[in-house]
Amino acid sequence: MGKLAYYPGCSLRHSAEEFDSSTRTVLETLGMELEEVPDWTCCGASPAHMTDHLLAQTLTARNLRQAHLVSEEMVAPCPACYQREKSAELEIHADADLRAEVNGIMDRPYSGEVRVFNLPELILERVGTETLRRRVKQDLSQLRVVPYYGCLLGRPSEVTGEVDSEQPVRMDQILEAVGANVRWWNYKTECCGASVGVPKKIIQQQLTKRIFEQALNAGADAIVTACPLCHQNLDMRQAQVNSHMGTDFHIPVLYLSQVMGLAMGFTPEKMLLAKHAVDPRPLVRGALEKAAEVRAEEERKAAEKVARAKARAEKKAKEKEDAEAAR
Amino acid sequence: MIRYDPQQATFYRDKLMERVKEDVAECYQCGNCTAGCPAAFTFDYPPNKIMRMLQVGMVDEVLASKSVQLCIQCLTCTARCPRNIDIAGIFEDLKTIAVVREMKVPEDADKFNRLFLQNIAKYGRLSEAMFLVRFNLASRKPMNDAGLGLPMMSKGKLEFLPKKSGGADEVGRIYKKALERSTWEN
Amino acid sequence: MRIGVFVCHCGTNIAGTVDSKGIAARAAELKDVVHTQDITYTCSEPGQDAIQEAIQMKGLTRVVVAACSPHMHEVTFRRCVEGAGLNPYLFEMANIREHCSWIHEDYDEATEKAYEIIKMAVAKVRELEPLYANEVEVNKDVLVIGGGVAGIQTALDLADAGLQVTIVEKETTIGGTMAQLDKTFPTLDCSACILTPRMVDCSQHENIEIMAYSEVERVQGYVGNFTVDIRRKASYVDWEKCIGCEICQQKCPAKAPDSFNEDLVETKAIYLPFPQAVPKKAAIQYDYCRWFQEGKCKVCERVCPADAIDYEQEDEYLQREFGAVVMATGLDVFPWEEYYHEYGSGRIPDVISGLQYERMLNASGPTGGHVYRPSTMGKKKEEPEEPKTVVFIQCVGSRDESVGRPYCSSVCCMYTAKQAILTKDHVGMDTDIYVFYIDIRATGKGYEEFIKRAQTEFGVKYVRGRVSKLYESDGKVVVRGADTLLGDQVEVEADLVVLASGITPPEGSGKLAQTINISYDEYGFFTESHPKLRPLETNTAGVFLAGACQSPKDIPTTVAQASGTSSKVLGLLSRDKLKTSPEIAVVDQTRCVSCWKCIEVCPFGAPEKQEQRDGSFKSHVIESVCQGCGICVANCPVNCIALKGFQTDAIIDQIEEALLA
Amino acid sequence: MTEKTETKQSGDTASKDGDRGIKVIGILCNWCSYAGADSAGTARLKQPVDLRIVRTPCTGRIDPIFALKAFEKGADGVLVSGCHPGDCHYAEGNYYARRRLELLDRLIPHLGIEPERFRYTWVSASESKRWQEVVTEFVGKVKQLGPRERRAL
Repeated sequence: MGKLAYYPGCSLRHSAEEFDSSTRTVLETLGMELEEVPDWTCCGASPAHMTDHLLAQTLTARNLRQAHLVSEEMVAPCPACYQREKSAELEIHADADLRAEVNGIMDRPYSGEVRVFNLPELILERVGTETLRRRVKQDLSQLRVVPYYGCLLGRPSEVTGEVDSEQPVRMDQILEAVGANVRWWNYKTECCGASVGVPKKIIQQQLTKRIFEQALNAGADAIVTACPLCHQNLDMRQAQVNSHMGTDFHIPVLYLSQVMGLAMGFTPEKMLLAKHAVDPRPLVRGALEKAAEVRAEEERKAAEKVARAKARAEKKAKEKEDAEAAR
Repeated sequence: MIRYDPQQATFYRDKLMERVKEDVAECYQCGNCTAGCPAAFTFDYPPNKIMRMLQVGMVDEVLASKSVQLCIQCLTCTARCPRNIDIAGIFEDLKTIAVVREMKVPEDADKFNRLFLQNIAKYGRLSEAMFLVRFNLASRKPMNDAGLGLPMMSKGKLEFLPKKSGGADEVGRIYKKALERSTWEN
Repeated sequence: MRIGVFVCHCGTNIAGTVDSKGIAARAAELKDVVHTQDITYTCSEPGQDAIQEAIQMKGLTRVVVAACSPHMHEVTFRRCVEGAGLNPYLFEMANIREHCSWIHEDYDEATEKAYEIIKMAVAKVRELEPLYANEVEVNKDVLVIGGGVAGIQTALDLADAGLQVTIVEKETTIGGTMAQLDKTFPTLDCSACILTPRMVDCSQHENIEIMAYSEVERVQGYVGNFTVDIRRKASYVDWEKCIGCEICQQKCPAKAPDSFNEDLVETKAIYLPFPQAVPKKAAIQYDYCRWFQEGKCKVCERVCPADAIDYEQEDEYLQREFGAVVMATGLDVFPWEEYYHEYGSGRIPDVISGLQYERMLNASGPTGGHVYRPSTMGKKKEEPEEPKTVVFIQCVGSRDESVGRPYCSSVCCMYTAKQAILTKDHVGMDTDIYVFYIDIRATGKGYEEFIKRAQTEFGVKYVRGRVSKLYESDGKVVVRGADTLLGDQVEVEADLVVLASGITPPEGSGKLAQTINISYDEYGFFTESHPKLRPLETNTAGVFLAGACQSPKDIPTTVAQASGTSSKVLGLLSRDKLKTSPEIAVVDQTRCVSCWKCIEVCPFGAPEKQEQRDGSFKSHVIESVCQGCGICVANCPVNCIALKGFQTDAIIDQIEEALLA
Repeated sequence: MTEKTETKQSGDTASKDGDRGIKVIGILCNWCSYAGADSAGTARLKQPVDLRIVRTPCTGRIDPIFALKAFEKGADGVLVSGCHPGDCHYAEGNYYARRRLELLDRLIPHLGIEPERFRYTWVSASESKRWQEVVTEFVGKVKQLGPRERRAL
């Protein structure tokens, strides 16, 4: 498997460093060679897009050009960056004039072709659920989670490649493969409002509240996401929501990569669970212990069964002997 | 009393056709975009009404609306539109037009975007802390969103002395050139 | 040779973009053309008179009419020239409307093209020879495919008129979708009370044979003489013996899906769909029968008083002859679970389809006409709950291009209003009912009035807007929609949500259409020959359409169309012999090399080996069998087969003419 | 006005504008594609003016000679269209057609004719939009290639 260009994007450098490190750890453990895109810069995010199309496409094209120095495949764990880079790549390829314009205002032109992956996409295509199952070291069967895709991992299917943008499945498949207890809910893709978190926080407080309610309704103890913006919104702002809405949510929000890491045997410390506002460690520890108990219980039952069978056999044998002796 | 403006209507319909390859005439006002919009309750006009206004040529009213600026580009409307219209795409296009026309837009949206872009034009990457502070000062709400800032700081997630990325200067040049080129007519 | 050319204005349809007068004049210059004339409406009586007059006065021996498509009026004009004593096959149409004036804007360009089309037609008409139709015996039995209300109506009409009718129905009973319904709009009279007597009439009618649990496998032949292969599916019950006592169903230990009740409940592996079934015979669902799956059980065999169970039974193949075929295959409900994931993909129990709700409302349905929340049904201890708030969502699988269904299903607005009214009637007037709609389509007799009753008399709240999302919250279904008239988002916490799922053709419609060689659209609805001139016929002579298999229809329209179709069939079969088209293949035996390629390729078995005086064998095409496709012509290595009306010369001349300067 | 001046005029426009020089022959089956072209007309779907349609009962009737003759006589493009495979009014006519047209397709380049100048496709009676697209696209391609220099095959 060749080298892979890695585009962290601004959030993963600081506000989502745990997403960054857990992702690198997991991907490398799964045998992928990552190289950070040299001198990568911001994808422009929504502000660029809402200001000028050419600007937006050029800011992304620059990163694709840089990535191309390393590899023809690039993974962008942040779904927002992924959306920008992927759709720019698609558009620049479809539209020669745009490519010319874009190259017109960059220092050096971008002529290559780079396939952009989001995290779930990459894992399913390059690793696959079978391998994941084999890599499981810790039993997460007692960790009840709902996968939260947010806006940009599913929509639009022409970009993300999810079969249905309304019911994306990639995270579900990965989480099931690593043995977590995945609950179905019909709220996978309802927006949390993160992308306007800063200028209009009122918006997302309404939206996140619903997401927490739905998660509990689905019988989940934690929400799993692969988006730093959603995470910031659901985790860092959970206290805010509680104070504004008079609610009392305490729902850990885990990154997909963190859950994978835990399943693959890494410690909560290594997965930087401590970085979260709503501390997931008690929940995780609890789940692991419960799983151990359940397993022990099963083993005990199994052992008893064997013992009983053995006893029965001996009894039979003895009766036989006695009978013979009598004769 | 609303006056229909057929010229504006046709003019902007054609614009959209070439800019985002979408036809507002396709909209049959089912309201699904409004129904699913997570931000609509902060809008002055619901999305389906924006579509209607475009159909009849109330383009200026639309460009001046909060709705356009407060759209959060979650693509829910686009994904669920029974007529397969990329409504989010249309909203995005409207925002860029507002910028080019240097219109006074509500909700500091322009400020937010400008500061954001200036920030990356300077450092190449977004320095979240620096940006937060700048925006709050600019919008005269110094403690705005402290609710986010504080926990982040306590978790050591904010960096206050931004480092320049190697690509910063090029980004600066791109920013300049792009904005010189962009006009409402293309 | 004396050719007459008549150029139509078709009002402004043609003359609007084509200089009909000018090209008529220019056509006079063409070789052999002795008369040209432009006419405002060629197909009108004065128009046809003018043609006939010209034929007689100018002694025309060939006629070209430049007007609309031959599919539109070729027959009309052939009759017209025949009326003037000219052989109808010495006539050619130049299509300057559909293929020219309607698709071009530039007057000069269109005019020039129209003129060239006429030149091509003249070139072809020169090559034509007089042809004489022959006649074939007609089989007067009729095959009706599908035993729903459309098939039943057609069958009864035809049978009463004295024809032998065979109904082939894929289910074990006739009745179709209408048998599942509770009441019918706008009169609210009971569906069963209308339908079941008609079903019984069918079973008792001396001229009707019902072949239930059967499917059409293959159709050969042509109008008046179809040969049809029918497969009688194994029911594992000897229907000669079965008395429909239902004991087997009562005693059967194996549960199985109940498609008649839209899977609201389960039935048994051996089942009868419903008490009024016709024929009232039991059948075993193989995949769910313990005997077939686990090799033990045989309870039904033991309890059957008629000794009718037959585990050894196999599919039975029969071949039958018919003179005409009526397609009445009806509809399926749009499979919303596969497409509307924002509505929960079928995983939210209290979100059901309109037809499921219909079963629930039905007094002979699984709940005995009680309306319950599915989430509270089938639980041991608690009583099932009645809904207090019911939300109906219109246009699910209709007018929705994002699920590939741009068309209106035409019945949903009305059946939703009906179901809303019935809910008030069954559950109580205090029930809160909301109907989310985009537009209300109530075009039938008494329909708009019916909607008004729902809104006023029954206080059903109509909300103009679509629903974007459904999700569960504290035992309710949250309906997130829009009220576009208020210009705002609205949310309703519902106990039950009923989706007005649209109409789609039954699975396999496309495949069936292919077996019968009729055309169908991208959705699988069968295509009529012409929407206004021949709405009940298909492009395949002798095959007709009735009901929703052609397009979504409600019951009144379906029944009316079915009777219309019957009269078409009667018209066809009222003759003992049928004229067949003389535009068929003919072999020049002097040049035939007896390679039998023609016999090999002909789909109809028209060519045969014919013994010659010298004892040798040459190919010969049986006129009554040949359908005139010309496949043999193109495949004959020595070009000794000609297709009358489409001879190679005639075609080549057209091409050459088109390419001359 | 007499025929001469008329054709001369169109000759002039031809010299002005290359488009008018193009001649494309369409050979259509009666049941699907001809009907499809009809419904396109009924729907007023605008199309390039350069196509001349010849109607045959079935694509199975179409002899490759028709196309070759057309090219020999100076056609700039030949478009053959029939029912979708499986939908043939005569059950299997279009299967035989497909085989022959495949061969023809491969033969065309060897005759010194650009492959883009020949196309066979399937359009059903209900696919008016598709017909419009097929015609517009094909004629467009041929226009790009321009008039074919007339020479015997």
